[in-house]
Amino acid sequence: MFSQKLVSQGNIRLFSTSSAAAGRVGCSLVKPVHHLIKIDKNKLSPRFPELNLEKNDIRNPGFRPVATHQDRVAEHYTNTLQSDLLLMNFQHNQRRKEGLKRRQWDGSSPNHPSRTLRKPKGSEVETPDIKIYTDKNIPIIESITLNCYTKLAKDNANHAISAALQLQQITNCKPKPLHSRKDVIAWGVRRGWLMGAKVELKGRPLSQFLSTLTEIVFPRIREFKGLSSRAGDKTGNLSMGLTHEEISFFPEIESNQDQWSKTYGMHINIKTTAQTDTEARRLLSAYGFPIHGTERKNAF
Amino acid sequence: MLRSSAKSSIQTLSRGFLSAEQIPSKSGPIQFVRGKRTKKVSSISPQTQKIITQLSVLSARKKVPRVLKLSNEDLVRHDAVQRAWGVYQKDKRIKNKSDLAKQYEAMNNAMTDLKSTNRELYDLANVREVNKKFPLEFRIPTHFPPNKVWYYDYVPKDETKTTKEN
Amino acid sequence: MLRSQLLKFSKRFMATATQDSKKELEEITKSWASNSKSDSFKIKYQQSRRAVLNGVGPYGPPSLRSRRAKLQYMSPLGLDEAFDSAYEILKTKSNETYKEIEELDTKISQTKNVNELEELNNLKNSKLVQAEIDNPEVRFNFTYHDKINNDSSIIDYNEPVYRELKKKHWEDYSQMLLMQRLEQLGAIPDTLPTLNPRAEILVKFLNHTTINRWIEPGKLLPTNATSYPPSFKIQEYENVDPKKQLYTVLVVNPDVPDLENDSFKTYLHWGLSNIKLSNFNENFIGPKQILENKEINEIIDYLPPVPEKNIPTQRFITWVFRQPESISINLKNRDFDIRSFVEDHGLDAIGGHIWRSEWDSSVAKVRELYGLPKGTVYHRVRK
Amino acid sequence: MAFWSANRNVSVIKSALGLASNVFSKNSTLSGPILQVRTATKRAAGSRTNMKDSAGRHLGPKKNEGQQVEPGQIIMRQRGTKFFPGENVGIGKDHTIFALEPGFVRFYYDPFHPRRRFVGVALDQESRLPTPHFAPRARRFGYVPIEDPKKASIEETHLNRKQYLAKPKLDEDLKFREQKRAKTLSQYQKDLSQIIPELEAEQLNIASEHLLLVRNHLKNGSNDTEARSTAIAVHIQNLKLSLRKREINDSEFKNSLDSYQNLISRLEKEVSFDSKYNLIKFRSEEERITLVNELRSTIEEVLKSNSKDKLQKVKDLIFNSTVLTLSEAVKFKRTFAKSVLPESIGVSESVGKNSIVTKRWNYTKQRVEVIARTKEAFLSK
Repeated sequence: MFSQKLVSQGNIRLFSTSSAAAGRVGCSLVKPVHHLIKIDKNKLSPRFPELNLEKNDIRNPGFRPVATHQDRVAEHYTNTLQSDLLLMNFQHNQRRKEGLKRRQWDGSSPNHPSRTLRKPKGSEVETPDIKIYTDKNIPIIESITLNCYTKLAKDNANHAISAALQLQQITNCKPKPLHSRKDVIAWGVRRGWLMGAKVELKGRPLSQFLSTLTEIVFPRIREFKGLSSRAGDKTGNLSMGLTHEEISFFPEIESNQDQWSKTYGMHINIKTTAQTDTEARRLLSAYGFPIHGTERKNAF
Repeated sequence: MLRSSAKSSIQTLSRGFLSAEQIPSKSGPIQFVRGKRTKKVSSISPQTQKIITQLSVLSARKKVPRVLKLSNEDLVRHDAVQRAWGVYQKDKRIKNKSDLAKQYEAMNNAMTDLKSTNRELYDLANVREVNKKFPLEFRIPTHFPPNKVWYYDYVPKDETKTTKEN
Repeated sequence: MLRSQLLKFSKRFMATATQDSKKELEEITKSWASNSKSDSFKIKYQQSRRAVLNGVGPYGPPSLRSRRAKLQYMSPLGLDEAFDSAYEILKTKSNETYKEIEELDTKISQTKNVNELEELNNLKNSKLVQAEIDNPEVRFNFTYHDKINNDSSIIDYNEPVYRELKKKHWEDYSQMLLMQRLEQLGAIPDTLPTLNPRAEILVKFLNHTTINRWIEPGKLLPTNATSYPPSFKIQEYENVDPKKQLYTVLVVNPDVPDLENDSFKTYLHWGLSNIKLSNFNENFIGPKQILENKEINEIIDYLPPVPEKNIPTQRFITWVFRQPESISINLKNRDFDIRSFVEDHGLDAIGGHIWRSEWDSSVAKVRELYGLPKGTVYHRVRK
Repeated sequence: MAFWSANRNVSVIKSALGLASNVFSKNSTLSGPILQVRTATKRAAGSRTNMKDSAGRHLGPKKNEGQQVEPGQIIMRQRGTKFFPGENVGIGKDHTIFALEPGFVRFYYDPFHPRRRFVGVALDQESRLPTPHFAPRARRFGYVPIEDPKKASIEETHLNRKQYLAKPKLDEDLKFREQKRAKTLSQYQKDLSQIIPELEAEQLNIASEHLLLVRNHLKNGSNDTEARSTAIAVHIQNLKLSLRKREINDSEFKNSLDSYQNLISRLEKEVSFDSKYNLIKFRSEEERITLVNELRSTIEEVLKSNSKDKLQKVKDLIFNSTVLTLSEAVKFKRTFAKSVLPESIGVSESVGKNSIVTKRWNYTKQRVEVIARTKEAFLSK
């Protein structure tokens, strides 16, 4: 009633901060400046002065201590693996190997110039060149992404929360939510449903996870064969899966098993800077990843 | 002991969540007895309670440590330590890089020499071994040695056999 | 919880272990190699120096005021040990750099090519910065002392390292603020096309006792505050020779009504040339310096802001230039084309400042003081 | 925030707060997704969407290139920004473009926004838009001077409401300040005539004005040289201005400048300020320090005496002193005018009739210490 009265009088007070709602036009014109100095408005504002300090200043609330403990996995890489990998990947007089690239049309049609180029031969997508191996591009594990998508979450979103917690317990990193990307009638899943969680590991958490995985989890999996020699995306990124039973071998889960009545399997995607899967597997074998099967003949 | 309703509700809330109907009404004061549970049996199912616990574990609240208050002198000292750590790491990185560059150069030179002296040996040395891997026994060094330091009588498994069996 | 207990324990332990406060009296054994080179590389106040180099003793840090706060203060555990080894690392690094500088010096003495020499000098300058920038004493001096009205025995801007630190400090706030205001108030295309700031310009009106502070760029000042000429501080950050370099200062007002063209024209309110700064510390150009320094040439005498009633706010832009040679012209007419003046004399704009002024009740007094005619009054409504 | 914002989780939170009954136990029995099925309930009867059209919105340019416009005239009506507002035009909430200045309409492209078309108003017929980026802006003044002197003076004295209301108070403050200034000035003249009796009346005037200005600057926190040089600069500027106004001629200017400089150098030798900014005969720093030391010994003597109001006496000595600088006065107050003296004085061995027990927390030993003090330690007793 009160609001009706206001409207009838034409005294509508708008509290929205957006200019469109305040009766102004939605037209933004950024005027070009006459100088080359970049202006950081946060620094000119008197609010939150401690956030303007450098990130490695202890007074900044975003400060994180960098080296809290020894990282034996990273040290193993720099002390031993790097030079070994350089030696193993080395080939004298190596040439840069062109990847598969899109091809020109033959020009038989007048529409060819404006058409997108033909697909490469033998592949749907372009593949990168294989560059010469030097001391500058020794393969390294860049990151590991743990992807925990659980089917159970479609009926009960609580499973997604549990899955996220499981990831956090294992990795000690904050997971991100995973939503289904589109409607899949066959799975009974709608777009936007919370279906699980994922976490990308880098640096110390990566080392920690890697050593737990290879030293504690893998040895306890019964009849574990290891990574397949045929797995990978051809550009040096490998992936494998752990079932929900195998998850319980992680010490963080195992020590608290009565709390974990239900565990969730996950995908482990390992992103390396290796140029081919073979080299990526070679790199992983150094960390104690068992690898089964033989390499493809035309792996190189 | 009589307390105002607002205060007592805070005291009971601190033990856990209350359902809407259980939050004491503002009308009359209630008696608070220390140690006595004032709420009835929770209507939250154990499943929901579990999810609440899980969400609270996931949330960042209370996990952010308080900012250390350092004196001016200690701030400068702390800054010096961080700078020194940066310098030390940078030196290490530079040395590592130069070592690798040297190794690469040496390998390249050796192979060039070999090519000019003995072509056959060179070809053998330059074969790309696709299946070459680190042995499974290769370990990331640990702080403490294993119970048995070295397996002198170790015989590696024949990989080809196992794959055939599979 | 555990941490606080540990701290308490360690404190108690410390108190008993150093009852005779040996640590407090302990001599400062640490010192940077360059400490002898300049006094400003040392912390002046001995207690602070001891606290930074030897660690905060049982009597607490000298930077805290009250006795209670001092006694309650607790250094983080392990900082002392870490600092000792960190100091060693930084010191050796600095010594290495000083050795490189020595080699550079011999090279400089042998070179005769001017371009090469300049390059080497710049390299030496950067090495001098690199050698000292991690020195905890230098950092302490710079962080906790007045950076504008600096005491040259604590912050000495003749040392490249302090100039570098101040430059960063300036870029972090004042430079951005100035450029933002120049752009927002349209000073940049209206007077000069652009500005590449390389020096900090600070402006102050000494005559007025209530505004006796550095003026924030873009501030609206009352006319009685600006009735006598302003004073400047020109803080150079580039490696110029202060003994040779000459500067020009122009105060222009691009908002003088031009009724003939129904537009605005630019007035030169004050012009000084051939200003010399003896060094990087003594760079204040106040009434004393102008009276005593006979080399300074007044291009035109000071005309204070006397805006007329009902015209828009006027901008007063102070431009500071490096001049390639001495300028000894005197102007009579205030109508001024700053662009052609800058081009004619080959001036290089290194910094600027802006303040604004509008009509207020004291305009009449200032006009009377300067013997100016009564100002025109305009209609309140713009047509 | 982002994590658990899924719609379905609202129910989780609700149930957590006990607002909804147990949702999940019910839901968990559902085997698949809930699919909405739409059934036909009405026979098809032609589409309702055809046969309706609104009147034209009269969009498009209202002024063409080169056409003259007055402020407020509409140049363009459009949906969305088909044309962007350029120089001297504004844009309404329905993207209508209108003129802000009188001039000539220009349609143009701007190199900073290569994909946009602009409409602007050029101030004169010859100029083209956009004006070059680094060129000074073309601005119209637009204000008209009031010719009638009567009307002009009325306009000049016009105050807005805020100024009008504040004026009496400001005038009163000004009057008060001027009275105070006149009082100090006359005091300075009196003092100065006693210190340097041979000064003439005009010189006395100039000197006291100068010293007053110096005093104001010193009180404001300027250092000594800065304060003096500013006062000198102000005087010289005033002389120059009276020369410019032809109130004095060149020779008079030179004479008065010389006599002024002589006067200043004399003042610097013969007059100085005490700590209360009163004028006194020149006193060097060494002399001041001996006076400070004398004061210290008098205070110590007072402290030794047994008089009851010694605390007040010490305080008076410090506050009325004209030799102590502000920081020295604070230091003196902290050392001598404390109600309890430091523990170097008056700690008694045993707790008895003549001693007073004080307690204090020892941070290093983490316990309360009990200390007996004699009555000497308390200035107020």
